[in-house]
Amino acid sequence: RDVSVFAAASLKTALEEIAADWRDETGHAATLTFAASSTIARQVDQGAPADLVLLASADWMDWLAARDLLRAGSRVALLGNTLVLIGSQAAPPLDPAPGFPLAERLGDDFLAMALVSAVPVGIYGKAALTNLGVWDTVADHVAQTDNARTALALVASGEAPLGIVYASDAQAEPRVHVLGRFPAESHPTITYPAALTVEARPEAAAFLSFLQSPEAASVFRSHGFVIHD
Amino acid sequence: MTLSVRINHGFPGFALDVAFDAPPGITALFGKSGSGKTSVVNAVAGLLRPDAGTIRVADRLLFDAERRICVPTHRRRLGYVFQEGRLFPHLTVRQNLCYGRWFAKGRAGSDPIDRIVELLGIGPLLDRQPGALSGGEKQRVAIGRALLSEPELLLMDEPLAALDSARKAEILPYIQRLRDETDTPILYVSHSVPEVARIATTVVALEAGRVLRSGPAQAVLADPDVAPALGIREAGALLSGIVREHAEDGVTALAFSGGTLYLPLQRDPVGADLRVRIEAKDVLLATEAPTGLSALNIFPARIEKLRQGDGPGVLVQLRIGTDLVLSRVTRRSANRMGLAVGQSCYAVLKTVSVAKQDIG
Amino acid sequence: MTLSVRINHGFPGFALDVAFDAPPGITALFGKSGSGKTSVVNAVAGLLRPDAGTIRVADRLLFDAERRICVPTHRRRLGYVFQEGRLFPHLTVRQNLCYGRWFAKGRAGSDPIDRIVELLGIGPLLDRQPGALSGGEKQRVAIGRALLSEPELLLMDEPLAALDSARKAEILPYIQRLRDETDTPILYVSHSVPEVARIATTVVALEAGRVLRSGPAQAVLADPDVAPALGIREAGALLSGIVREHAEDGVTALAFSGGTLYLPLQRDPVGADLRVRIEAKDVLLATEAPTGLSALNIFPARIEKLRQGDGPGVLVQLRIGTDLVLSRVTRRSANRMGLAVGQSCYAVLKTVSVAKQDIG
Amino acid sequence: MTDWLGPEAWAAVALSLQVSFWATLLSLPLGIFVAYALSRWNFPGRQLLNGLVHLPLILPPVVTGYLLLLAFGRRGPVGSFLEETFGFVLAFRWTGAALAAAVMAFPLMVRAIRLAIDAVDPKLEQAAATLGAPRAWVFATITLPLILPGILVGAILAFAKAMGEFGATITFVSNIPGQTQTVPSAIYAFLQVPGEESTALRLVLVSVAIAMAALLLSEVVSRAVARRIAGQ
Amino acid sequence: MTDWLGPEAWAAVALSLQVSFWATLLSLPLGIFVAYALSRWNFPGRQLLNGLVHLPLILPPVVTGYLLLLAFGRRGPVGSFLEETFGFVLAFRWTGAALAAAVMAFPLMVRAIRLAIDAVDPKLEQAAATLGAPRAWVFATITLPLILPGILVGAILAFAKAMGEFGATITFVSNIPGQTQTVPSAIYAFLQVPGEESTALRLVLVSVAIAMAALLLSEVVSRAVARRIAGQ
Ligand SMILES: Nc1ncnc2c1ncn2[C@@H]1O[C@H](COP(=O)(O)OP(=O)(O)OP(=O)(O)O)[C@@H](O)[C@H]1O
Ligand SMILES: Nc1ncnc2c1ncn2[C@@H]1O[C@H](COP(=O)(O)OP(=O)(O)OP(=O)(O)O)[C@@H](O)[C@H]1O
Ligand code: MOO
Ligand SMILES: [Mg+2]
Ligand SMILES: [Mg+2]
Repeated sequence: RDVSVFAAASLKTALEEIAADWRDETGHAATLTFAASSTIARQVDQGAPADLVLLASADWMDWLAARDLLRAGSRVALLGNTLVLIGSQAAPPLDPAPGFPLAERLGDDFLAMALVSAVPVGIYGKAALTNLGVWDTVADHVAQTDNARTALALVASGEAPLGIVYASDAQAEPRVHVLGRFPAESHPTITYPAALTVEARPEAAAFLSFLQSPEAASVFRSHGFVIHD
Repeated sequence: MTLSVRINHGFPGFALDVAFDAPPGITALFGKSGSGKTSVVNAVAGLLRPDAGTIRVADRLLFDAERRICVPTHRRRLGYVFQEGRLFPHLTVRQNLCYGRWFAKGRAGSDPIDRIVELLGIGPLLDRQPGALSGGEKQRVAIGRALLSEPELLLMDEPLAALDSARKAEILPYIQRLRDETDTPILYVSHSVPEVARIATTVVALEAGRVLRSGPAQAVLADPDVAPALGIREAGALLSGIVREHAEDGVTALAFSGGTLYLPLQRDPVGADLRVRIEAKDVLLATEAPTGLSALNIFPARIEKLRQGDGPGVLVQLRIGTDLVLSRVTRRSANRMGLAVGQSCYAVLKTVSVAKQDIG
Repeated sequence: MTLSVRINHGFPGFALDVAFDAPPGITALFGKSGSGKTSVVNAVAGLLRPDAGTIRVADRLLFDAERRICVPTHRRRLGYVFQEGRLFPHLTVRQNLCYGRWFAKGRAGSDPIDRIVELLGIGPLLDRQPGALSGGEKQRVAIGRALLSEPELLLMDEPLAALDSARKAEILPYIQRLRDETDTPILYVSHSVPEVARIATTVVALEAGRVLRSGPAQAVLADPDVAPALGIREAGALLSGIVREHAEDGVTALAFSGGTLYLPLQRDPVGADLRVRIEAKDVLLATEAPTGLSALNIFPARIEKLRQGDGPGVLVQLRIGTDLVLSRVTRRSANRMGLAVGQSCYAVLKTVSVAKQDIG
Repeated sequence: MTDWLGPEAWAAVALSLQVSFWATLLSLPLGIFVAYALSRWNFPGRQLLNGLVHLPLILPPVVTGYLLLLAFGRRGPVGSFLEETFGFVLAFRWTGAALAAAVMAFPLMVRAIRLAIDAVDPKLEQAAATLGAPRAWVFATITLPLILPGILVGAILAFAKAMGEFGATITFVSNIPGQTQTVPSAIYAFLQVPGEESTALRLVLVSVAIAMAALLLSEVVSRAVARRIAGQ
Repeated sequence: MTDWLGPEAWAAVALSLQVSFWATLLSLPLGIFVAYALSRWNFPGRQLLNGLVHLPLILPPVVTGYLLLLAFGRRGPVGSFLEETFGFVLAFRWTGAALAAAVMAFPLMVRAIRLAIDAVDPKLEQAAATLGAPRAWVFATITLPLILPGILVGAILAFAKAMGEFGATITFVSNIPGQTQTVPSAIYAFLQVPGEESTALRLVLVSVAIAMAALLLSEVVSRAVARRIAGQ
């Protein structure tokens, strides 16, 4: 049987590329299953056939750890990401800084974000805006979507003039423009934790190591992710 | 107004090819089960679109296959009593009755609803739903519904088949009044010869989708050659006369071309025209004037036509005055009495054998 | 086998309260529209669950309200011809006909399907769907379906109302044969007095949900006091006799208690029992023996009972031999002839006035 | 009660009721019309219309939401037309949520009504025509009352579906608390956060209770109507 | 063709067909039974059963999926029972996807069939009983043929819904390529990746084509049946 990897949906392209490389190198194949982090966590809890999980949220990884579903010591903070403010047209840059004029830019329009209380990118975004002291001015003008992709689509299609997404997402969508990057200290560190499950087979550990290899790192970087050291 | 029908239609396994005119009054469509009566009525109503032909009422063209004219049903201004009721199940009896009145507004006023309700004996049912009615009650409501829509053309498909004879006897005069007081053509399907004979102005006999014979009721019914088509046992001719007197002991005297005919008491006023059906089997023949007989009606007559069928009987056409009457006697009697065309004899007719339902 | 019915049931606005026994043979349920006939039949079939009472066939208890017994319809082993056909629309005529045979397996064999198909004239329809049948054709198929299920109890709700008289005349003898050759009780609803008189062994007259009169047909029909309930104009008594001879000229001689009655040719073999209905309106009275009359049947008689209603007629019960016959004459005639109970006279009866459908 | 669920969740319940009610009510006439057309008329494009009506059932809801966004968004052809002509905005408004719910529920509504229409005996409609009733009148007085139970079923199915619709709604109008955050969006949000299952569960209970009440009501009403039609 | 869509997408199409087919076929008998019971029997708990059947329609699909996961997962009470007793696993298998699809489609199927049963004239069933047919036989020979169009409609609705079902499926059995990745899950996955919209679009087209073909077929068949019943 192949190594079974359950991963957050936003990692799809990058992981597929790396899995292909891994197979070329070792002859082992990996089955990649993508879903929301919460879904993955619950499914692993219910006995999903996963050897390796890769989530977009530390909270859900903690949740799994608390249930003794992860192999002790296998957890790594594999990736990081950065938050960017995007715009639908080649609008003048707007650098997120304390008190920056986000509300003025929005006017009656909406700021697209993922669910600010549920989806990691939304949670980080809200934290950043709060930190910068502008959340209250825009709170009523946030259109929350169920995942980052939809937020991106809202901006790309022009429905929302501005949005907050991961840099990795923004990079892949040619119809949006990065207007500014959020300072790393404006929000908790963004991490994509990875870990082996208690039932993981040996090849899974090998794949996890491969994910941490420089080769994989360059692929991740090329898709806009940040590698923690 | 005359309804004129010339249509062709093919069902798988059955071909309809009829042409007839229905003048004002009642045109009876008569024929065996499956002979095409309902199909003709449906075509007139616009529920069946014939393959070819035309249908017109007076100068209104209702259907013309060639010119691709087909007036939709709701604009044909007709009333249709269906063979199977077709009451609206979700409406009360009253609402069913009134359904057509809405569209009849502006047409010649007809009887008020109360009168028809009373006539049909459906007063106690007005607030019920059709689902809670008996078979005959349903049919009565269906009749009322059609009558109340004030149609210019009335189609009735075996309207009285589900009713008992007492109720029939109450409703028939009403249909006759409709026939006499309006010029609405009425197309009337029935299996009952006495019923047809009583009310029909015109008779159209169908057989296997074709018209076997059609014409004025009086002429068709007095012809011994037509009798077999109607069912020989139900043969009988029509006499017309004028009411002369209502006697105290319950006998009405009717003056006709051959003298005075005594009938059970009639309601019609003195001076009114009355049509009486005399069944062939109720007319006795005598070679000499009978005496001491309970029959009140004995007339000198002349034999005009004799028709011997395959059965045991002989059908005799008699002329009494200028009227024609049929008598049916056994072959044995005919031989013993030596009946022959041109011979004079006496026709004996019991008063009570003129059944109430045959007077109208 | 005897069917015994004692039931009470309340509809809103209508109360059913009937008790009668239906011995082997045909029990005619007779009554006006809405008098409760269909409700009774439905109760027997198990389609209506009465509020109280019992229903049993021979020793089989079908229903007992108190003991909470209610045999489900499909185990009552009955055949039901509904007032409204109820053919299965998705099955062909043939499949409709055969539907009940499957469950009849093992019961006493009945007529093969071919015979019934021929009798009902539905051969050409076998492969059609009910949707493509005429009203009368549907009813014929419904009759066939019920007969072919080989029932131990047959319920027929106005089975012939939609049929023409020729077809009726073909089907009635079959029902009579069923009556005579099996001991299946048949509950037969009809509005037609001649039909009832012809085939019924027992008559149950209903009025507004109650039994007005019930008993053997011959006794009930010869009683002038019952006549108004049946419709006075349809009154008539039954004569039984033995076929003596079939003459070449189409006359059958029937020996009965009062002498020899001449009838139109019958098919029954010499020596067979035959029942004849003599309509009151077809019996003439004469105070002296008539001569030169076309009537073959003249019998000396004695007046047993006179009944004068509200109408113009007088109903006279006559004894001829040991049999009873009804005659209806006008009041005028009765007065003129001075009719009185005990008086001797002559009853004149035209041969052909014994209608084919009244013989059986 | 407010405590038990929290004000945000209550707002979601109120909004979901509003959205589902209007989605059902406003799509009903069109649903009846389309069902009638599909059942009784033969016109070119009948099958196409039929397919179109069923599309939201076949497509993953997200796709439907995305297509709605493309058409009815402020930049979409229909959306911009509506906004310019009538000043009527769907995107990011509760009206848009109602549109999404209506579209998603439409196939269920139409199919239910259509089945009911198919079951009406055309002979009754013919009888009404012989009494002089024009087609529209026949429809209003005969067909419509007879299919009332079917319409009720269709409406309640649509309402229930609208109460549960998530994918298309969040994709089309996002989740703006108080404006477009319906119960399912709120439930979804709670389910994404570890440990918030109990709040989600409470919301589930509330929406189930509402839908069940509606269901029971429709059941009672439609039985009563059916009994009335059968003649009590 | 394989090129046009890619092997993963084709696998999803094949799997979706398999899942939808079995989900529909296997739930049909139960659907007919439940519809009949709801339409014709009066038993305590009727309304409860009715509510239960409709639950998947009312709940957001994610919740239904979650509940399925809790009950039928390998650690869930039903799931572990099935596995231990029959060695039959639903969780994270295509069988589980079929279960999810069946559950989500069940209310649509039952309602369609129930409407058809409601429209059958009990007088015909009575007539069959007078001819000696026991209840089950009456059902098989009278009721069932008469509701065939309704059953077809129910089945096709269920099939269409199964083809489009996403939320419950991905929550219950996840999105494992070749095993549980149905067309909607695949579309979802492709939509998560910028630049893959065209693959997603192609998948949408394929699933629409399949569902439309099924729809058309059911339409043709059910019209033919209805015409047959009406007597050609
Ligand atoms: N479900 C019902 N609810 C209320 N009243 C009913 C119901 N069914 C029948 N009735 C009434 O009971 C009476 C008897 O009905 P039933 O059908 O037995 O009459 P019937 O003698 O068969 O009449 P017909 O000759 O017209 O068929 C009628 O007045 C009818 O209106
Ligand atoms: N849709 C149809 N398809 C095929 N044949 C049909 C169709 N409708 C009627 N027929 C046939 O046409 C013939 C005439 O039917 P119609 O209903 O006009 O007869 P009818 O004279 O009214 O008979 P009844 O007195 O029995 O009602 C019948 O043989 C019938 O079987
Ligand atoms: O069809 Mo859904 O899976 O209710 O949004
Ligand atoms: Mg007919
Ligand atoms: Mg009746």
